[in-house]
Amino acid sequence: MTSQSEIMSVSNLFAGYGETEILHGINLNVNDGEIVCVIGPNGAGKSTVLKAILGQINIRDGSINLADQDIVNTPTTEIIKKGISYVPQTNNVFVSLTVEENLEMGAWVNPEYTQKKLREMYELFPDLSEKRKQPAGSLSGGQRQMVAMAKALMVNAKILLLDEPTAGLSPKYRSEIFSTIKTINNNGVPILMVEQNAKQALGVSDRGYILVDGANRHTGSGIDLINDKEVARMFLGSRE
Amino acid sequence: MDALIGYFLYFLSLLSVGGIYALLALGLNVNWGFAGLFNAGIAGFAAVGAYTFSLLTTAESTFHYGGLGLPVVIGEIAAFLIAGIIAAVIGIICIRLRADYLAIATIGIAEIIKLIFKNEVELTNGPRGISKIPRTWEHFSEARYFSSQPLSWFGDSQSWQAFFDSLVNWWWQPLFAMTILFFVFVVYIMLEKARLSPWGRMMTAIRENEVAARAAGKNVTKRRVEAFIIGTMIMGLAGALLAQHLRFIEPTHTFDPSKMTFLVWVMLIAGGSGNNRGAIFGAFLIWFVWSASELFLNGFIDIIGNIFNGMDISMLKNRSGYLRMLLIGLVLQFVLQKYPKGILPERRPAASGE
Amino acid sequence: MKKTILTGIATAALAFSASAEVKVGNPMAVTGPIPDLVAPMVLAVDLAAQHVNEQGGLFSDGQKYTIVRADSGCDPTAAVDAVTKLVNVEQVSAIIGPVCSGATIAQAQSVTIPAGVVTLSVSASSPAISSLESGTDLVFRTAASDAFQGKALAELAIANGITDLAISYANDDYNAAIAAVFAANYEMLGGTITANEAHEPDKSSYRSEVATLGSGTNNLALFAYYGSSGITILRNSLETGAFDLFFGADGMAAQEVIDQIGAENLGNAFFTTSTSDQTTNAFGAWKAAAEAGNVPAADPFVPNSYDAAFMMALAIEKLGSGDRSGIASALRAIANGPGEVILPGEFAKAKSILAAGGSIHYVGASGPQDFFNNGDVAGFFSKNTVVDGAWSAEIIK
Amino acid sequence: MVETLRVNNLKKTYGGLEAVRGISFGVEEGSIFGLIGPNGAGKTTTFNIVAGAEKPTEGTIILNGEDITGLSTDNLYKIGLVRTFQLSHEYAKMTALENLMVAASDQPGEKIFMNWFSPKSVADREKEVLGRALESLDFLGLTQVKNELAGNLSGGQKKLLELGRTMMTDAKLVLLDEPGAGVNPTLMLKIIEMIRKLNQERGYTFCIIEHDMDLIADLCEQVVVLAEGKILTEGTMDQVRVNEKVIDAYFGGDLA
Amino acid sequence: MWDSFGFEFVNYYFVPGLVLGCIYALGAIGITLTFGILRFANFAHGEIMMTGAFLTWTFLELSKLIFGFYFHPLIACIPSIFIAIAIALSVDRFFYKPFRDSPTIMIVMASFGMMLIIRSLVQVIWGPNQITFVKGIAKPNGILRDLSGSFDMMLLVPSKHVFIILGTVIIMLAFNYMLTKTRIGKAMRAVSDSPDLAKVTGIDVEQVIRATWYVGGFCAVMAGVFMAMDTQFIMSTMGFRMLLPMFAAAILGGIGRPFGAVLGGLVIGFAEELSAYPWFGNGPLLSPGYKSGVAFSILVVMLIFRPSGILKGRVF
Repeated sequence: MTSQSEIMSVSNLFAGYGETEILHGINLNVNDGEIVCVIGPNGAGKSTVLKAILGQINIRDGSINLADQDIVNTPTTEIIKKGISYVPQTNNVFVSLTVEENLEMGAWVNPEYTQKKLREMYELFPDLSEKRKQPAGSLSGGQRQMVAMAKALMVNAKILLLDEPTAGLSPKYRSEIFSTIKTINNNGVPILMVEQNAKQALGVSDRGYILVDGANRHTGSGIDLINDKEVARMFLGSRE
Repeated sequence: MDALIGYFLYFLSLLSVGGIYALLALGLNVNWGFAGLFNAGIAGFAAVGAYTFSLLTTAESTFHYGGLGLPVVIGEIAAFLIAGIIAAVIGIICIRLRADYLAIATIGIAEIIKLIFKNEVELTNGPRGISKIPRTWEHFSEARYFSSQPLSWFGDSQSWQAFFDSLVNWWWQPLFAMTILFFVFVVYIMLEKARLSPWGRMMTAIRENEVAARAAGKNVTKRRVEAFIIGTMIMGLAGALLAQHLRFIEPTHTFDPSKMTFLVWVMLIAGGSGNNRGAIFGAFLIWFVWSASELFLNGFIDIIGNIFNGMDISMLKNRSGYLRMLLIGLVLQFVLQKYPKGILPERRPAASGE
Repeated sequence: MKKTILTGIATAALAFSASAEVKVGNPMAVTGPIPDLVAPMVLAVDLAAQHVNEQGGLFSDGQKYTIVRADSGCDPTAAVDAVTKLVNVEQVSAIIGPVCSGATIAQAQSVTIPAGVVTLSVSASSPAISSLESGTDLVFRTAASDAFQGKALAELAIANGITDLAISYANDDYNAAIAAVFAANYEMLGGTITANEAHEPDKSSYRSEVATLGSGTNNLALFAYYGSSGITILRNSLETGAFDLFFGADGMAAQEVIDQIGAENLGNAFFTTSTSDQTTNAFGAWKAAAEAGNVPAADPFVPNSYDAAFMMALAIEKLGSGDRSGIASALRAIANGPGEVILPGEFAKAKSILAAGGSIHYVGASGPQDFFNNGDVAGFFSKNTVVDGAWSAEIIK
Repeated sequence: MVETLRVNNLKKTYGGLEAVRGISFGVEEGSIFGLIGPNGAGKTTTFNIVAGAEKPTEGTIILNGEDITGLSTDNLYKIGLVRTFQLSHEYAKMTALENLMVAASDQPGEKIFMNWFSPKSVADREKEVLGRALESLDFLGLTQVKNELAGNLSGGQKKLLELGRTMMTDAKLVLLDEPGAGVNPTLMLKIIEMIRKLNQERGYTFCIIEHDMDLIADLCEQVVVLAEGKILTEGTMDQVRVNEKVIDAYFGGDLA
Repeated sequence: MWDSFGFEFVNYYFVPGLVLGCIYALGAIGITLTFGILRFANFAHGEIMMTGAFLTWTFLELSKLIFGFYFHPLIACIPSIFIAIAIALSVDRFFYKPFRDSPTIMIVMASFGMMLIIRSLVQVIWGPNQITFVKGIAKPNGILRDLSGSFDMMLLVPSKHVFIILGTVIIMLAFNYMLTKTRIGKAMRAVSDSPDLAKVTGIDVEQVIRATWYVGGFCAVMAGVFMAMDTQFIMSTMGFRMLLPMFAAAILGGIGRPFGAVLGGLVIGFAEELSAYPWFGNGPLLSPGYKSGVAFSILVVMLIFRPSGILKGRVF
């Protein structure tokens, strides 16, 4: 946490699919150098927030600012050019492309640094360097997640959005992913992630938001939220 | 006076053919509108109906198998059933294919059906076709009908002959058109009843959310096959009526997919898929445009020729058939973009819970 | 501009409302599978009308002989629809028939016979048409039935010393019919058929077919429309050397075949056409008229088309009105004689003879055109071979 | 006690990956049974196999003494095994009322011929179905939205509708897939109340998989905890909660 | 003279099958690309092919008119490729793009409509008649014959077939290079894999779609020109005639797999030609009347037993 300047802020966001409204006034912000975590029960609208930021769903009201620029109603490609990188929950690599091709695709919006970025990524994820010529579809779940994150980092991301990066992974991989997330963040990329594994996620996060039914419920630092009785009861299971 | 009768007779013929297309569109509506099955083999199934009908009802012939001389009604029932049986076989095999795949498979199957009719010369007289197909009402004026039962109970051949000779030569035409419209009406009533019934509700549910429908105890596969068969049977019936209208069928051109399958699709999409009334409306509308456009186009080309004096319009005239095809294509694009759900969109029945 | 449009519409409306005309329907397969065969036939029909109208028109008041064209598409559905419009909306006096046999049979049974309108077909040659009607006398044709041409071709083959051959026919109504007649007659005359296969028209290659057929003989009897498969089969046969002698019927004897294959490759090919003796006065007259009107005189069914349109005009002139019910007998009267011989194009002459109460006997471009009881004509056939880059006909019967 | 459901040595592998590695448990008639476990423990796979959406690699499933292994969902429904979905599977373009009416079993009107040839029997049964659907809507407190298209209902109402569908048939066993997911606390209480009411008044047997501990604790007499495709422990919720293994597996490993 | 052909099978069944297969393969590439990237069965594809052949013929005639001699069709087709691509792009812009987010049926119907519109326009402009593309008879290529003769073989392959086969191989290699080595080619594979992911990765999907029309249009024109070179005439119905076999090839090879399409095209081409080979006895195995049924039968059997195709493409 070097500075507290705001990278992205979402305020009073109402959005949904077609006629159905899912988000009923969401507020959140991410500051420079932070990991921010969004948790909440299934169907609370966590993933929808990310889709709204990416301009993939209908935004009724509210604003989304990236570095003080409003990005509501901007096409997805433009949003990504502006520096928002996104890793979807599932289906997050191109299975028939090789690892390296996946990364090159990640660099689509600013291809001029591709080679430099590739080197960086292979440094950051040494496992991938060995498998660069393999189709991504042949990798294990954890490795795919690595590819997906590396792909997202191929652009000069102002912020990285992660949608449930550990979903469906075994605990061993889970910890690995979380430590990778921490490493990425230490390299200076702010992260906004949505997670199910609330406790671990809050553990690595600077701050957390808890959404219920498309609205903010709790906000606080990661540690505070873990220790909050009510939050614990709701999401972590109460163990007196 | 002659002109007035002429227009009336042309109108009747528009109604007859429009009615036949309406039946095809209604059948397709059961496939696509109710069950979401992309059947692009309409021409093939209509051919099955037409051939079944013709082989059973024509008088004995050395050209092709059959010629059993059975009553027209039996031919129609058989066309209906045989089309259903063939659809059942195809449906059981192909039903799990989705959307475009089913379309391509059914186009292929329709072509194979046509090839069989074309190459099994012993059975169907091959490309030379079957002629002298009896036409409802008109056929009674043929000696082989009025000299046999039940007509012979009511009078001998001579008096029947005299009776038919005393009628205007188009006496049967209104009756034939009404018969076709009667079939359209009956099929419409039955389908509308089915659509508003628990069956229609179930089909909508299957189309809306297959997983949930399955979890609610609906045998989705069986229902799909059922809808496929029912729609196809209606197409078979339409084929039998088409054979009567033409009185001659052959496999190559009568059942040309670009004039039958695609035209019926255009009709259903334009009219409004899922809506039985839309299917009928679309069928009549597109057929009227298609048939009448020949009259208008010729006049239109004449006017162009007169405006640009000395311009050689014979080329345009000889190619006006293609201009019609162009027109139908443009109508389709217009409707698709302007009325994506058809001119009469599908409407679920109002809830009954009072 | 505006003014021209207005005058245009006005003249069109005038033309539309002009009553002094006799209309004859002319459904032709201008779209569909054989548009290239049909295009010159359409010209021939128009030429006949032009001759009639230039030479004083119909009747004493010089009414216009109007050809109302429609598209029968070689397709029964389209033909029935087109003829329904002609008969009912345009109120034509008669139909100068559709091109394809299937369309002709369908429109006759479905529309014209019930309505009591005469159909005079220009090229439908299916034997099935002979037995189409019972006692109504409403279906005529100027093209001979394949039953005759198939037989003539078989005799010609034997006469040329061809004792064995393979048959390949396009699987459509016309070619399947004539192939069947030919095969039966050829075997009866003692010829050997080594293979007899249908082929699906409109494929891009027939190499495997000709290779298979060619394993037993070097002679190919080819029944196909040149446009849909004939040229391709000729080409594939020549390329692979599967056959070196070709013969067949009407569908092939077109200039297009020479243009595409090259005259030098067609030295060993002959095709029969149903035409007239080209040495007769009638054909000479037709040829001169056709050349003046830019119509290919010897293309398949082109003379027949002219004859049909011209004879219809003569019949109407003879009848004195466009009344549908009298046309059949008037047609027989001008075609079957006796009377003064009328050649193609001689409408003014016929008109004056008829006006004087005389009788005429039309001898057509494609033959004498004497109708049998069933409305068929005997037809003359010629053997067409390539001479100097064009088809040259030699009468055989 | 009679067991409604018995699962014996269930295994499921996906191309080498073992999702479920030999699970056995039983559900007593008239009870509410809970199946819990962390993500990736194999709950959903187990659930899907019992519900007929997937076929097991090995093992049997017995419903009321009958082997039902491998039966398809629609056949299971007919013998009284009903499921709900975690994410509501409503028919968006049909009204709430119709959504329920579709779910009724034994509708002669679903045979197309009956509508034409025996309209009376169709109408009679339709009346019953309608009655039952209205009653269910009333029970769930959804009467005021009966004519709304299901797609326009709120998430909570859809959730209730999902539950309502199980009431349209005489279910022997109802499988609930995370009925509390995405539901606010007020609604949660209502759903808990509904489930209990159905259990007590109608004698439904429930098998629930759920993330939310409170819901499980409130409702379930017996709980099975899965982890890594195996049964970690079973017992009452109170017993399970204090089990160290469960705490470890369920609430995540070390904090990063 | 027939017995002198020792190499009968190769010359009259295998090579024709290969040529037909090459043409089908080129056409199927476009179909499989649109199927993979835009996710619909483009019924108008055959018409682009046909239009390309007609345009090429027009340029051939122009070359005769202006320069006094006929260019080789492979040169004359260059401008027609650009025109055909422009047509494909504008069709996409005005008739397909409005339906990008609609149910598939809408865009399939739109392509039905385009099929009718393009074909009837060609028929109005150029007329429905058959047009001679190249005159005369193609004699076997001398070099190939002499070369094979020295190995005691007899390859009687006309030069046009050598052109077609070599041309197809070159296009395939170029296509392979494009898909695996160029940025846009990789992006095409990526979009075919997952359009949603491609979008959130920042790939300009519309640009990829345009590239698809470029490649599909190019391959279609080449298929049309090769077809015209082979049959030596062109006709307005040639596109539709080829459409179903090309669909069959695309599905056979696996949707979204360009090399599957090539394989599928070859299989269909061979199957059609070889169905007439006298495998048993003297007569053809299957009456040639059923020839066009071969492709459909393979297609239907394939759809039923292995809908993912030979190379395991996508199943919807």
